[in-house]
Amino acid sequence: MAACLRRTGEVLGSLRVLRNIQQQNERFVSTSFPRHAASRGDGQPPKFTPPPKPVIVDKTQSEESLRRFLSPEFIPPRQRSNPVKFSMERKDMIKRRKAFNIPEFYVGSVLAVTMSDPYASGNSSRFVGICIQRSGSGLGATFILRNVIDHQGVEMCYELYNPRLQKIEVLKLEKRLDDNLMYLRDALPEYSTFNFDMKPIPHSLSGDVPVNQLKVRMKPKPWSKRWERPKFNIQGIRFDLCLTEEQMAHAQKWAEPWHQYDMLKEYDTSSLEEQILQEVQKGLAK
Amino acid sequence: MSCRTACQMLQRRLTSTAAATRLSAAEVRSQRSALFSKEQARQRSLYPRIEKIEVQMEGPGLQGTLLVMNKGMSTPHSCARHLTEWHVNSAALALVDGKPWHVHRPLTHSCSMTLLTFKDNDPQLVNQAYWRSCSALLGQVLDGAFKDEFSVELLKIPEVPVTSGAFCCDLVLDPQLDSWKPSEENLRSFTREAHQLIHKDLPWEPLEVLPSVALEVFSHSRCKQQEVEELAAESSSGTVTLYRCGEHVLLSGGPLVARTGLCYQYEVAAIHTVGEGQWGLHRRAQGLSLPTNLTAHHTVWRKLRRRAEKLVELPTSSTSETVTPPITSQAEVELPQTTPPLAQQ
Amino acid sequence: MRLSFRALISHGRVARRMGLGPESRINMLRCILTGLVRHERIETTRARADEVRFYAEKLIDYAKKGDTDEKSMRMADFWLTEKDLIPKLFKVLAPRFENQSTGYTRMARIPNRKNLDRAQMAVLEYKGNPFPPLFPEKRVSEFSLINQLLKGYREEKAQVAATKTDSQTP
Amino acid sequence: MTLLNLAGTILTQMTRLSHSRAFSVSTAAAAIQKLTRIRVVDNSPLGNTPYHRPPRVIHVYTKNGVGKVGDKVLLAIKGQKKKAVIVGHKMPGERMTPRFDSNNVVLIEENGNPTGTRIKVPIPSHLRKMEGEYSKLLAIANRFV
Repeated sequence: MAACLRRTGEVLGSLRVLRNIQQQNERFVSTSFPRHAASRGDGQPPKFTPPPKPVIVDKTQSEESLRRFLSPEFIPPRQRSNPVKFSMERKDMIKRRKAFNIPEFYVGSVLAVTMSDPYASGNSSRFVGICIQRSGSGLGATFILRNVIDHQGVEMCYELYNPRLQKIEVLKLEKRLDDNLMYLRDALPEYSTFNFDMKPIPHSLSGDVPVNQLKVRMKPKPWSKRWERPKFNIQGIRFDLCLTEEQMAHAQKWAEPWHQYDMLKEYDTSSLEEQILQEVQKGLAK
Repeated sequence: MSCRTACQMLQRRLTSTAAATRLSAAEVRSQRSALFSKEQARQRSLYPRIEKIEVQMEGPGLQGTLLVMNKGMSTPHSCARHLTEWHVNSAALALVDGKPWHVHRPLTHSCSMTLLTFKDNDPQLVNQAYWRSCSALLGQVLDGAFKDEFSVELLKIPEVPVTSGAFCCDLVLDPQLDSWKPSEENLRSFTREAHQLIHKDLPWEPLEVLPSVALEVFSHSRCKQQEVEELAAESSSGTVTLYRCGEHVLLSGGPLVARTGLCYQYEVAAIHTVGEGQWGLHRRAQGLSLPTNLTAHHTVWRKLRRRAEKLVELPTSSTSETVTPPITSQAEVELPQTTPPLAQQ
Repeated sequence: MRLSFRALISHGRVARRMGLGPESRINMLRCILTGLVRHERIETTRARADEVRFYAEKLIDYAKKGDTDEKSMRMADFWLTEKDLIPKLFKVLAPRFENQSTGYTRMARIPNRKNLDRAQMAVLEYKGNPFPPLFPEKRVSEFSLINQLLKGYREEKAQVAATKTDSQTP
Repeated sequence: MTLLNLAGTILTQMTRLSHSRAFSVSTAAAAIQKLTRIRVVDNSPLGNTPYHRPPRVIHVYTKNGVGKVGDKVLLAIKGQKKKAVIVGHKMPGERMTPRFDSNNVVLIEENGNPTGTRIKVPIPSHLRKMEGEYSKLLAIANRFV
């Protein structure tokens, strides 16, 4: 009850401050008008001088990575859409990346994201978690952070190019054995628990990104998906602890060994990637 | 030789009388046609007995084809009729023992024969024949297009290469029409006339005759007679070839294509005034034509047509003296411009 | 699978389904492709020919990478059920198409099957095979009448342009 | 849904056979609708004392029957009906809003006051949009995400 009282007091206080600011604003507006009128009365026509352009210096910009890395959302999906759509989106993405530092990160990296939130205290909220999925392409690209807070699993899906994002910090740059860590939802909570006060672990700017060979232990079934199925091709689960040999063999019933030979299902993006990387580097250097 | 001079004397007498009596153009035409038919019948009667000749066919898909035909009666056309309809329709010219041969000209000896079409690998010979035939067709149109009181004298068909862009037909109109300038409407009516002839699909019937017969056929036209003499002097056998298309009889220096129906796109582009010549004011009618299956898109056609309107300079030196500035200034001949000189269609 | 009117009204379900399922489909296409590589010209139903065609072209693309490439070797091993054809693929077909990057095959429609089911049939072949050509050669002579006319037109235009530049330069 | 049905049939069969199985073997549904099992996250005695039957939603006070954060639901809990507010669900909502691993509710009285005095888990901050309605509930929240 005491906490409740204190909180209401805080809220009231903040309201008061807001009102004060408003009053000040009004006063300022009312005083500025006559001054303009007076200057016009002198007979000297007031010369309009545009205010100097604000020079935006992004202090959050950390040192550039030396790896040749292209964020996966730049690669257009394989579809019949007009390529112009993707090139226009790329331009917007480069523009956004110039104003806002989006660091290099992978699924499995631990990130801290600060987001403006009108409902949070201080109008911004910070969330720390492991990136379990990157999806979407173009301006709508998203990534999901996962953490366990007070024994409650919480996930946040962030839009990478949302203007509400204020800062993205990479606390720990690493990869995991899989490209999608959705199975952490069904893993023991200790694998997705990260301290909010975690200090960033320095990482090398060149060379290969370290791969964490961690294999997780799962909660007992049922899981949200049947991760043992060959479709997911999961490497990072200790199946030997939770499933019998028989069950693993049974899961192979859904294997599609011909799938890797179906040449029409291939989507070779290497040349496209190279081209887009050039374009992005040129755009960012401008 | 003495015979020829005698003939010429006779002809001159005749022409002078003809000028006095002034036959109408239709009468002249029917008279020429009748003489042509007579000569044709005479030549046919030279082969009273049917003799067989062997014709060896050459061409893609025809190797080893041997046709047994009638001497003096069968033509390359009848050979084609033994093959397929395609051969009948698309054969424009025949090559008999390496020499161009009109499709309707009777074969006289055993030979090897190739039927030429417009789509051969090297159709230059056919192209030239086509160009000549289009000129002949244009001459036929112009011959029948004017009213009876205006005389039309067709001169020798000039040999023009295909790349020059238009086929030509030289003519001399009645002196009353010296200041007449053809309008777009006139050209269009010529074109329409030509299309009617094309639609009728008339064959060009060839006939090789002695100059005396040719002189008789062209007894009404002095300049034609001169042309006959020139052609006879040029040819090695001393004969000239007459062609008949419908009622119109004409002289040609080389073979023509099989029939008028081979033309598809046909347009009379312009009639230029070339200059004062031997027979009066020379004019040159020009046109553009393309055969069936080689039609041009209308944008291409328009460009070619615009080019065909320009005056074609003859490559030979014989016409160098004719190219003088146009004689529009010679307007002393007052013309009844109100009456259009074209015959009513 | 191509865009067609049928594909347009199929509400996005454009995949052609053949055989008894995905695996059966791949096996069937494998057999047809093996036949194509062996005989270089085969006759099948139109849908199968159309489907095999993509794989036949992609297989050549892989074969061009050379027989030392591991993935292309695996592909060839999978797609050619008769293993004596693997050297043919790498030694005969790949050098044949060295100079072109697409369009290694040609497909032609032939009359429907008569004896069995009136299925639409097609002929599929690798280009450059030793058989007589499927289509007659198209003869476009540069001496044909219209080409001669156009040649004259072009020459005149060039001449006019040349004289124009000559008159401008002095 | 099929999973749920399957589990349901298994459950009924089991109960028919032994009359002893009272826990669920399937995961809870992602969307909060009727008969969704939920988790009570306040410290009210009603929601925290064990009972052989998990609390279920028996009505959602929305137009479409699917409850989102801030919606009121009616629970069947310990054999009685009780209203509650959703403070988190498994189903992903809009971007930039948290998604929880369980369906969380806070029990409220008829007048909107929370029954408990403390909420044990983080609460989505956009619940503050409805500040006037649930100010007391927000006041007892421990942490916002």
